[in-house]
Amino acid sequence: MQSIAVTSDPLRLETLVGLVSGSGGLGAIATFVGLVRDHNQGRRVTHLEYEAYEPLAVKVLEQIRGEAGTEWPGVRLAVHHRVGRLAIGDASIIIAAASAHRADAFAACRYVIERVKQIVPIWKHEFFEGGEVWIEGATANPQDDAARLEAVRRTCA
Amino acid sequence: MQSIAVTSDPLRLETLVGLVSGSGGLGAIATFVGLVRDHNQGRRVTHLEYEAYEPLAVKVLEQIRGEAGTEWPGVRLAVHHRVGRLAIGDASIIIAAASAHRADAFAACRYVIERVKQIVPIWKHEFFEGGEVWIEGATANPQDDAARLEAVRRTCA
Amino acid sequence: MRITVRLFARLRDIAGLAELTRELPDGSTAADAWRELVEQFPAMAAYNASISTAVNADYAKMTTMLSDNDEVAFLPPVSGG
Amino acid sequence: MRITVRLFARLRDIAGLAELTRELPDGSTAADAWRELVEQFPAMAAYNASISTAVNADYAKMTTMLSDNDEVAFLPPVSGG
Repeated sequence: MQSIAVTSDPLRLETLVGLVSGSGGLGAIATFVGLVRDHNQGRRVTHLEYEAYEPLAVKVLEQIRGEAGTEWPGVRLAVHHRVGRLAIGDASIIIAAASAHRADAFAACRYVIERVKQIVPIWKHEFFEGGEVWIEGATANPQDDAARLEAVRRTCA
Repeated sequence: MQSIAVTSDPLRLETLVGLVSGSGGLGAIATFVGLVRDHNQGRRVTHLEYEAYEPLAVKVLEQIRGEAGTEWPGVRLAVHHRVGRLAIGDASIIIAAASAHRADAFAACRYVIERVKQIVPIWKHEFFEGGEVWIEGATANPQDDAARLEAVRRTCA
Repeated sequence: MRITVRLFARLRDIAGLAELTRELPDGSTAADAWRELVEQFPAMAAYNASISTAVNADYAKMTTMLSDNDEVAFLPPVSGG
Repeated sequence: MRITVRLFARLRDIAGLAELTRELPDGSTAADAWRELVEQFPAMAAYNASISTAVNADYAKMTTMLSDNDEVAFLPPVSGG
Protein backbone atom coordinates (compact mmCIF):
# COMPACT_ATOMS: atom_id res chain seq x y z
CA MET A 1 0.00 0.00 0.00
CA GLN A 2 1.24 3.49 -0.88
CA SER A 3 1.81 5.85 2.02
CA ILE A 4 -0.28 8.46 0.18
CA ALA A 5 -3.54 7.35 -1.37
CA VAL A 6 -7.00 8.49 -2.41
CA THR A 7 -9.17 5.42 -2.44
CA SER A 8 -12.76 4.17 -2.38
CA ASP A 9 -11.75 1.26 -0.13
CA PRO A 10 -12.44 1.47 3.62
CA LEU A 11 -9.49 2.97 5.50
CA ARG A 12 -7.65 0.96 8.13
CA LEU A 13 -5.70 2.63 10.94
CA GLU A 14 -3.38 -0.39 11.30
CA THR A 15 -2.37 0.03 7.66
CA LEU A 16 -1.39 3.67 8.16
CA VAL A 17 0.51 2.92 11.34
CA GLY A 18 2.33 0.09 9.58
CA LEU A 19 3.36 2.46 6.79
CA VAL A 20 5.23 4.79 9.17
CA SER A 21 6.61 2.13 11.51
CA GLY A 22 9.63 -0.10 11.26
CA SER A 23 12.57 1.95 12.49
CA GLY A 24 14.00 1.44 15.97
CA GLY A 25 14.63 5.18 16.17
CA LEU A 26 10.94 6.00 16.36
CA GLY A 27 9.55 6.87 19.77
CA ALA A 28 6.16 8.33 18.94
CA ILE A 29 3.32 7.84 16.51
CA ALA A 30 0.46 10.33 16.37
CA THR A 31 -2.58 9.53 14.28
CA PHE A 32 -5.70 11.35 13.24
CA VAL A 33 -8.92 9.73 12.06
CA GLY A 34 -11.68 11.88 10.57
CA LEU A 35 -15.13 10.33 10.95
CA VAL A 36 -18.47 11.01 9.28
CA ARG A 37 -20.72 12.68 11.86
CA ASP A 38 -24.48 12.21 12.07
CA HIS A 39 -25.16 15.93 12.23
CA ASN A 40 -23.72 19.15 10.87
CA GLN A 41 -24.90 22.71 11.45
CA GLY A 42 -28.25 21.51 12.74
CA ARG A 43 -28.86 19.08 9.87
CA ARG A 44 -29.34 15.35 10.42
CA VAL A 45 -26.82 13.82 8.08
CA THR A 46 -27.71 10.47 6.49
CA HIS A 47 -24.47 9.88 4.55
CA LEU A 48 -21.72 11.66 2.62
CA GLU A 49 -20.19 11.33 -0.80
CA TYR A 50 -16.61 12.45 -1.27
CA GLU A 51 -15.35 13.38 -4.72
CA ALA A 52 -11.70 14.01 -5.62
CA TYR A 53 -9.69 15.28 -8.54
CA GLU A 54 -7.54 12.30 -7.86
CA PRO A 55 -4.25 12.85 -9.71
CA LEU A 56 -4.00 16.39 -8.35
CA ALA A 57 -5.13 15.33 -4.87
CA VAL A 58 -2.30 12.80 -4.69
CA LYS A 59 0.24 15.39 -5.88
CA VAL A 60 -0.97 17.93 -3.33
CA LEU A 61 -0.80 15.37 -0.53
CA GLU A 62 2.81 14.74 -1.61
CA GLN A 63 3.43 18.49 -1.48
CA ILE A 64 1.99 18.65 2.04
CA ARG A 65 4.19 15.77 3.13
CA GLY A 66 7.17 17.66 1.71
CA GLU A 67 6.22 20.80 3.62
CA ALA A 68 5.93 18.80 6.84
CA GLY A 69 9.32 17.21 6.15
CA THR A 70 10.86 20.66 5.91
CA GLU A 71 9.19 21.83 9.10
CA TRP A 72 9.85 18.62 11.10
CA PRO A 73 12.80 16.79 9.55
CA GLY A 74 12.80 13.04 9.99
CA VAL A 75 9.06 12.68 10.52
CA ARG A 76 7.51 9.77 8.61
CA LEU A 77 4.03 10.47 7.26
CA ALA A 78 1.23 8.51 5.65
CA VAL A 79 -2.17 9.85 4.54
CA HIS A 80 -5.13 8.01 3.08
CA HIS A 81 -8.29 9.85 2.03
CA ARG A 82 -11.42 7.99 1.14
CA VAL A 83 -13.79 8.88 -1.71
CA GLY A 84 -17.22 7.64 -2.73
CA ARG A 85 -20.18 6.98 -0.47
CA LEU A 86 -19.49 6.97 3.28
CA ALA A 87 -21.85 6.02 6.10
CA ILE A 88 -22.06 7.69 9.53
CA GLY A 89 -19.01 6.65 11.56
CA ASP A 90 -16.88 5.76 8.53
CA ALA A 91 -13.34 7.13 8.41
CA SER A 92 -12.94 9.75 5.66
CA ILE A 93 -9.24 10.38 6.30
CA ILE A 94 -6.48 8.78 8.35
CA ILE A 95 -3.10 10.38 8.96
CA ALA A 96 -0.16 8.76 10.74
CA ALA A 97 3.01 10.61 11.76
CA ALA A 98 5.99 8.87 13.35
CA SER A 99 8.99 10.57 14.87
CA ALA A 100 11.73 10.16 17.44
CA HIS A 101 9.87 12.47 19.84
CA ARG A 102 6.22 13.17 20.47
CA ALA A 103 6.16 16.91 19.81
CA ASP A 104 7.12 16.46 16.16
CA ALA A 105 4.71 13.58 15.62
CA PHE A 106 1.77 15.54 17.03
CA ALA A 107 2.69 18.69 15.12
CA ALA A 108 3.19 16.98 11.76
CA CYS A 109 -0.07 15.04 12.12
CA ARG A 110 -2.03 18.18 12.95
CA TYR A 111 -0.33 20.11 10.17
CA VAL A 112 -1.38 17.57 7.56
CA ILE A 113 -5.08 17.68 8.44
CA GLU A 114 -5.06 21.49 8.46
CA ARG A 115 -3.40 21.60 5.03
CA VAL A 116 -5.70 18.93 3.62
CA LYS A 117 -8.65 21.14 4.48
CA GLN A 118 -6.95 24.12 2.81
CA ILE A 119 -5.66 22.84 -0.49
CA VAL A 120 -6.42 19.21 -1.39
CA PRO A 121 -8.98 19.03 -4.25
CA ILE A 122 -11.57 16.87 -2.51
CA TRP A 123 -15.20 17.78 -1.93
CA LYS A 124 -17.80 16.61 0.53
CA HIS A 125 -21.37 16.14 -0.67
CA GLU A 126 -23.60 16.05 2.36
CA PHE A 127 -26.93 14.21 2.27
CA PHE A 128 -29.23 15.08 5.12
CA GLU A 129 -32.88 14.64 6.04
CA GLY A 130 -34.64 16.91 3.58
CA GLY A 131 -31.88 17.66 1.10
CA GLU A 132 -28.26 17.66 0.07
CA VAL A 133 -25.51 20.27 -0.13
CA TRP A 134 -21.95 20.49 -1.39
CA ILE A 135 -19.74 21.65 1.47
CA GLU A 136 -17.40 24.41 0.35
CA GLY A 137 -14.52 25.39 2.58
CA ALA A 138 -11.33 27.08 1.51
CA THR A 139 -10.40 28.41 -1.92
CA ALA A 140 -7.49 26.15 -2.75
CA ASN A 141 -4.26 28.05 -3.32
CA PRO A 142 -1.16 25.99 -2.65
CA GLN A 143 1.04 29.08 -3.02
CA ASP A 144 -0.75 31.03 -0.30
CA ASP A 145 1.91 31.34 2.35
CA ALA A 146 -0.41 32.93 4.90
CA ALA A 147 -2.57 29.80 4.83
CA ARG A 148 0.49 27.56 5.23
CA LEU A 149 1.70 29.59 8.19
CA GLU A 150 -1.75 29.42 9.77
CA ALA A 151 -1.53 25.62 9.53
CA VAL A 152 1.90 25.72 11.19
CA ARG A 153 0.50 27.97 13.91
CA ARG A 154 -2.26 25.47 14.69
CA THR A 155 0.29 22.75 15.40
CA CYS A 156 1.59 24.76 18.33
CA ALA A 157 5.13 24.04 17.06
CA MET B 1 -11.48 -4.09 28.22
CA GLN B 2 -11.35 -1.12 30.58
CA SER B 3 -10.74 2.26 29.01
CA ILE B 4 -7.99 2.85 31.58
CA ALA B 5 -5.53 0.04 32.22
CA VAL B 6 -2.00 -0.76 33.35
CA THR B 7 -1.16 -4.14 31.88
CA SER B 8 1.65 -6.50 30.99
CA ASP B 9 -0.19 -7.57 27.82
CA PRO B 10 0.85 -6.09 24.47
CA LEU B 11 -1.13 -2.94 23.65
CA ARG B 12 -3.38 -2.78 20.60
CA LEU B 13 -4.29 0.50 18.93
CA GLU B 14 -7.53 -0.95 17.55
CA THR B 15 -8.62 -1.77 21.11
CA LEU B 16 -8.08 1.82 22.27
CA VAL B 17 -9.86 3.27 19.24
CA GLY B 18 -12.74 0.88 19.80
CA LEU B 19 -13.04 2.07 23.41
CA VAL B 20 -13.67 5.69 22.39
CA SER B 21 -15.76 5.00 19.26
CA GLY B 22 -19.40 4.22 18.85
CA SER B 23 -21.22 7.53 18.84
CA GLY B 24 -22.44 9.12 15.60
CA GLY B 25 -21.57 12.53 17.03
CA LEU B 26 -17.84 11.89 16.90
CA GLY B 27 -15.94 13.51 14.06
CA ALA B 28 -12.33 13.06 15.11
CA ILE B 29 -10.11 10.55 16.87
CA ALA B 30 -6.56 11.47 17.80
CA THR B 31 -4.24 8.77 19.08
CA PHE B 32 -0.75 8.64 20.51
CA VAL B 33 1.49 5.59 20.61
CA GLY B 34 4.72 5.71 22.61
CA LEU B 35 7.34 3.26 21.31
CA VAL B 36 10.53 1.86 22.82
CA ARG B 37 13.47 3.46 20.98
CA ASP B 38 16.75 1.74 20.25
CA HIS B 39 18.82 4.62 21.60
CA ASN B 40 18.58 7.25 24.32
CA GLN B 41 21.07 9.98 25.19
CA GLY B 42 23.81 8.26 23.22
CA ARG B 43 23.20 4.83 24.74
CA ARG B 44 22.30 1.79 22.64
CA VAL B 45 19.17 0.51 24.32
CA THR B 46 18.57 -3.25 24.28
CA HIS B 47 15.21 -3.33 26.07
CA LEU B 48 13.18 -1.64 28.81
CA GLU B 49 11.35 -2.76 31.88
CA TYR B 50 8.45 -0.67 33.11
CA GLU B 51 7.35 -0.87 36.72
CA ALA B 52 4.16 0.65 38.14
CA TYR B 53 2.55 1.25 41.48
CA GLU B 54 -0.51 -0.11 39.81
CA PRO B 55 -3.48 0.81 42.02
CA LEU B 56 -2.25 4.39 42.30
CA ALA B 57 -1.32 4.55 38.59
CA VAL B 58 -4.88 3.61 37.64
CA LYS B 59 -6.33 6.22 40.02
CA VAL B 60 -4.04 8.92 38.67
CA LEU B 61 -4.93 8.05 35.08
CA GLU B 62 -8.58 8.45 36.10
CA GLN B 63 -7.72 11.83 37.63
CA ILE B 64 -6.04 12.88 34.38
CA ARG B 65 -9.06 11.82 32.38
CA GLY B 66 -11.20 13.90 34.72
CA GLU B 67 -8.96 16.94 34.23
CA ALA B 68 -9.19 16.52 30.45
CA GLY B 69 -12.96 16.20 30.70
CA THR B 70 -13.11 19.53 32.51
CA GLU B 71 -10.85 21.20 29.97
CA TRP B 72 -12.49 19.64 26.87
CA PRO B 73 -16.06 18.60 27.76
CA GLY B 74 -17.43 15.70 25.78
CA VAL B 75 -14.07 14.22 24.82
CA ARG B 76 -13.94 10.42 25.19
CA LEU B 77 -10.58 9.11 26.41
CA ALA B 78 -8.88 5.76 26.79
CA VAL B 79 -5.33 5.10 28.06
CA HIS B 80 -3.43 1.85 28.35
CA HIS B 81 0.08 1.74 29.79
CA ARG B 82 2.18 -1.37 29.53
CA VAL B 83 4.46 -2.73 32.26
CA GLY B 84 7.06 -5.50 32.37
CA ARG B 85 9.73 -6.21 29.78
CA LEU B 86 9.41 -4.37 26.45
CA ALA B 87 11.46 -4.86 23.30
CA ILE B 88 12.57 -2.14 20.88
CA GLY B 89 9.56 -0.99 18.87
CA ASP B 90 6.99 -2.18 21.42
CA ALA B 91 4.25 0.24 22.43
CA SER B 92 4.63 1.40 26.04
CA ILE B 93 1.52 3.61 26.05
CA ILE B 94 -1.45 4.18 23.79
CA ILE B 95 -3.90 7.05 24.20
CA ALA B 96 -7.06 7.57 22.17
CA ALA B 97 -9.20 10.74 22.30
CA ALA B 98 -12.45 11.10 20.39
CA SER B 99 -14.44 14.28 19.99
CA ALA B 100 -16.91 16.06 17.74
CA HIS B 101 -14.10 18.25 16.39
CA ARG B 102 -10.41 17.70 15.79
CA ALA B 103 -8.99 20.50 17.94
CA ASP B 104 -10.37 18.96 21.14
CA ALA B 105 -9.29 15.44 20.20
CA PHE B 106 -5.71 16.55 19.50
CA ALA B 107 -5.52 18.68 22.63
CA ALA B 108 -6.92 16.05 24.99
CA CYS B 109 -4.63 13.37 23.57
CA ARG B 110 -1.57 15.56 23.96
CA TYR B 111 -2.63 16.63 27.43
CA VAL B 112 -2.86 13.05 28.64
CA ILE B 113 0.67 12.09 27.56
CA GLU B 114 2.10 15.26 29.14
CA ARG B 115 0.31 14.54 32.42
CA VAL B 116 1.29 10.87 32.38
CA LYS B 117 4.92 11.94 32.28
CA GLN B 118 4.35 14.33 35.16
CA ILE B 119 2.39 12.37 37.74
CA VAL B 120 1.64 8.72 36.97
CA PRO B 121 3.68 6.40 39.26
CA ILE B 122 5.38 4.37 36.53
CA TRP B 123 9.14 3.98 36.07
CA LYS B 124 11.28 3.06 33.12
CA HIS B 125 14.28 0.83 33.70
CA GLU B 126 16.57 1.17 30.71
CA PHE B 127 18.92 -1.65 29.74
CA PHE B 128 21.64 -0.60 27.31
CA GLU B 129 24.89 -1.96 25.97
CA GLY B 130 27.16 -1.76 28.98
CA GLY B 131 24.70 -1.16 31.78
CA GLU B 132 21.27 -0.22 33.05
CA VAL B 133 19.72 2.88 34.55
CA TRP B 134 16.42 3.89 36.11
CA ILE B 135 15.07 6.88 34.21
CA GLU B 136 13.86 9.58 36.58
CA GLY B 137 11.79 12.42 35.23
CA ALA B 138 9.39 14.57 37.18
CA THR B 139 8.76 14.58 40.93
CA ALA B 140 5.15 13.48 40.99
CA ASN B 141 2.86 16.02 42.59
CA PRO B 142 -0.73 15.78 41.41
CA GLN B 143 -1.62 19.01 43.24
CA ASP B 144 1.01 21.08 41.43
CA ASP B 145 -1.12 23.45 39.40
CA ALA B 146 1.85 24.95 37.56
CA ALA B 147 2.64 21.52 36.11
CA ARG B 148 -0.99 21.01 35.09
CA LEU B 149 -1.08 24.39 33.37
CA GLU B 150 2.17 23.60 31.57
CA ALA B 151 0.51 20.45 30.21
CA VAL B 152 -2.47 22.53 29.05
CA ARG B 153 -0.09 24.98 27.42
CA ARG B 154 1.57 22.22 25.42
CA THR B 155 -1.76 21.24 23.88
CA CYS B 156 -1.94 24.64 22.22
CA ALA B 157 -5.57 24.84 23.33
CA MET C 1 -7.21 24.63 -30.25
CA ARG C 2 -9.27 22.05 -28.43
CA ILE C 3 -9.24 21.71 -24.67
CA THR C 4 -10.93 19.44 -22.16
CA VAL C 5 -12.71 21.09 -19.24
CA ARG C 6 -13.13 19.09 -16.01
CA LEU C 7 -15.76 20.15 -13.51
CA PHE C 8 -16.12 19.06 -9.88
CA ALA C 9 -18.65 19.10 -7.07
CA ARG C 10 -21.33 21.76 -7.50
CA LEU C 11 -19.87 22.99 -10.78
CA ARG C 12 -20.40 19.50 -12.14
CA ASP C 13 -23.96 19.53 -10.85
CA ILE C 14 -24.64 22.92 -12.45
CA ALA C 15 -23.32 21.79 -15.81
CA GLY C 16 -24.79 18.32 -15.52
CA LEU C 17 -21.47 17.14 -16.91
CA ALA C 18 -18.10 16.17 -15.42
CA GLU C 19 -16.20 16.85 -18.61
CA LEU C 20 -16.69 18.81 -21.79
CA THR C 21 -14.53 19.88 -24.72
CA ARG C 22 -14.14 23.40 -26.06
CA GLU C 23 -12.67 25.02 -29.13
CA LEU C 24 -10.80 28.16 -28.08
CA PRO C 25 -8.74 30.69 -30.04
CA ASP C 26 -4.97 30.29 -29.79
CA GLY C 27 -3.58 32.33 -26.92
CA SER C 28 -6.58 31.72 -24.68
CA THR C 29 -6.03 31.51 -20.93
CA ALA C 30 -7.73 29.48 -18.21
CA ALA C 31 -9.67 32.65 -17.39
CA ASP C 32 -10.97 32.75 -20.96
CA ALA C 33 -12.17 29.17 -20.67
CA TRP C 34 -13.88 30.03 -17.38
CA ARG C 35 -15.61 33.10 -18.85
CA GLU C 36 -16.99 31.04 -21.69
CA LEU C 37 -18.21 28.46 -19.22
CA VAL C 38 -19.99 31.12 -17.16
CA GLU C 39 -21.69 32.40 -20.31
CA GLN C 40 -23.08 28.96 -20.91
CA PHE C 41 -23.90 28.29 -17.23
CA PRO C 42 -24.66 31.66 -15.59
CA ALA C 43 -25.08 30.04 -12.14
CA MET C 44 -21.33 29.48 -12.14
CA ALA C 45 -20.76 33.23 -11.88
CA ALA C 46 -21.20 32.80 -8.11
CA TYR C 47 -17.76 31.16 -8.18
CA ASN C 48 -15.92 33.97 -9.99
CA ALA C 49 -14.11 35.00 -6.81
CA SER C 50 -13.58 31.59 -5.24
CA ILE C 51 -12.63 29.31 -8.12
CA SER C 52 -9.25 27.60 -8.38
CA THR C 53 -7.90 26.12 -11.56
CA ALA C 54 -5.55 23.33 -12.56
CA VAL C 55 -4.00 22.72 -15.96
CA ASN C 56 -3.05 19.13 -16.76
CA ALA C 57 -3.54 18.15 -13.12
CA ASP C 58 -1.31 20.85 -11.64
CA TYR C 59 -2.58 23.92 -9.87
CA ALA C 60 -2.24 26.94 -12.17
CA LYS C 61 -3.11 30.62 -12.30
CA MET C 62 -6.15 31.82 -14.19
CA THR C 63 -3.72 33.75 -16.40
CA THR C 64 -2.03 30.53 -17.58
CA MET C 65 -1.98 30.26 -21.39
CA LEU C 66 -3.55 27.07 -22.67
CA SER C 67 -2.28 24.73 -25.38
CA ASP C 68 -4.00 22.28 -27.67
CA ASN C 69 -5.21 19.16 -25.81
CA ASP C 70 -4.77 20.71 -22.38
CA GLU C 71 -7.03 19.53 -19.56
CA VAL C 72 -8.34 22.51 -17.58
CA ALA C 73 -10.05 21.79 -14.27
CA PHE C 74 -12.18 24.27 -12.34
CA LEU C 75 -12.27 23.63 -8.62
CA PRO C 76 -14.78 25.14 -6.21
CA PRO C 77 -13.61 25.70 -2.62
CA VAL C 78 -12.41 22.38 -1.25
CA SER C 79 -13.84 20.46 1.70
CA GLY C 80 -11.76 17.34 2.17
CA GLY C 81 -10.68 15.85 5.48
CA MET D 1 2.05 0.80 65.23
CA ARG D 2 3.09 -1.37 62.36
CA ILE D 3 3.24 -0.05 58.78
CA THR D 4 4.14 -1.51 55.42
CA VAL D 5 6.65 0.40 53.30
CA ARG D 6 6.51 -0.03 49.51
CA LEU D 7 9.57 0.89 47.46
CA PHE D 8 9.79 1.36 43.71
CA ALA D 9 12.36 1.63 40.95
CA ARG D 10 15.80 2.61 42.20
CA LEU D 11 14.67 2.80 45.81
CA ARG D 12 13.70 -0.84 45.54
CA ASP D 13 17.13 -1.62 44.06
CA ILE D 14 18.91 0.24 46.86
CA ALA D 15 16.98 -1.61 49.55
CA GLY D 16 17.03 -4.90 47.70
CA LEU D 17 13.40 -5.20 48.75
CA ALA D 18 10.05 -4.10 47.31
CA GLU D 19 8.29 -4.16 50.65
CA LEU D 20 9.23 -4.07 54.31
CA THR D 21 7.42 -3.60 57.59
CA ARG D 22 8.29 -1.11 60.31
CA GLU D 23 7.29 -0.51 63.89
CA LEU D 24 6.85 3.23 64.43
CA PRO D 25 5.76 5.27 67.46
CA ASP D 26 2.16 6.48 67.41
CA GLY D 27 1.89 9.90 65.80
CA SER D 28 4.60 9.19 63.23
CA THR D 29 4.32 10.80 59.81
CA ALA D 30 5.36 9.61 56.34
CA ALA D 31 8.42 11.85 56.76
CA ASP D 32 9.36 9.94 59.91
CA ALA D 33 9.11 6.66 58.04
CA TRP D 34 11.29 8.11 55.27
CA ARG D 35 13.93 9.36 57.75
CA GLU D 36 14.17 5.95 59.31
CA LEU D 37 14.54 4.39 55.88
CA VAL D 38 17.35 6.77 54.96
CA GLU D 39 19.14 5.86 58.20
CA GLN D 40 19.06 2.24 57.17
CA PHE D 41 19.88 2.93 53.50
CA PRO D 42 21.98 6.12 53.33
CA ALA D 43 22.05 6.06 49.51
CA MET D 44 18.39 7.03 49.63
CA ALA D 45 19.32 10.45 51.00
CA ALA D 46 19.86 11.52 47.40
CA TYR D 47 16.06 11.43 47.08
CA ASN D 48 15.29 13.68 50.05
CA ALA D 49 14.28 16.55 47.75
CA SER D 50 12.61 14.60 44.96
CA ILE D 51 10.62 11.88 46.70
CA SER D 52 6.84 11.63 46.53
CA THR D 53 4.77 9.59 48.91
CA ALA D 54 1.47 7.77 48.87
CA VAL D 55 -0.48 6.42 51.81
CA ASN D 56 -2.79 3.48 51.12
CA ALA D 57 -2.40 4.01 47.38
CA ASP D 58 -3.31 7.70 47.38
CA TYR D 59 -0.82 10.50 46.94
CA ALA D 60 -0.18 12.15 50.31
CA LYS D 61 2.00 14.81 51.89
CA MET D 62 5.11 13.86 53.83
CA THR D 63 3.41 15.44 56.85
CA THR D 64 0.54 12.93 56.75
CA MET D 65 0.08 11.11 60.07
CA LEU D 66 0.21 7.35 59.75
CA SER D 67 -2.07 4.77 61.34
CA ASP D 68 -1.60 1.16 62.24
CA ASN D 69 -1.53 -1.11 59.14
CA ASP D 70 -1.05 1.77 56.71
CA GLU D 71 0.81 1.13 53.47
CA VAL D 72 3.31 3.94 52.82
CA ALA D 73 4.87 4.08 49.35
CA PHE D 74 7.96 6.11 48.46
CA LEU D 75 8.08 7.12 44.82
CA PRO D 76 11.19 8.41 43.05
CA PRO D 77 10.61 10.84 40.15
CA VAL D 78 8.36 9.12 37.62
CA SER D 79 9.21 8.23 34.03
CA GLY D 80 6.13 6.64 32.48
CA GLY D 81 4.88 7.23 28.96
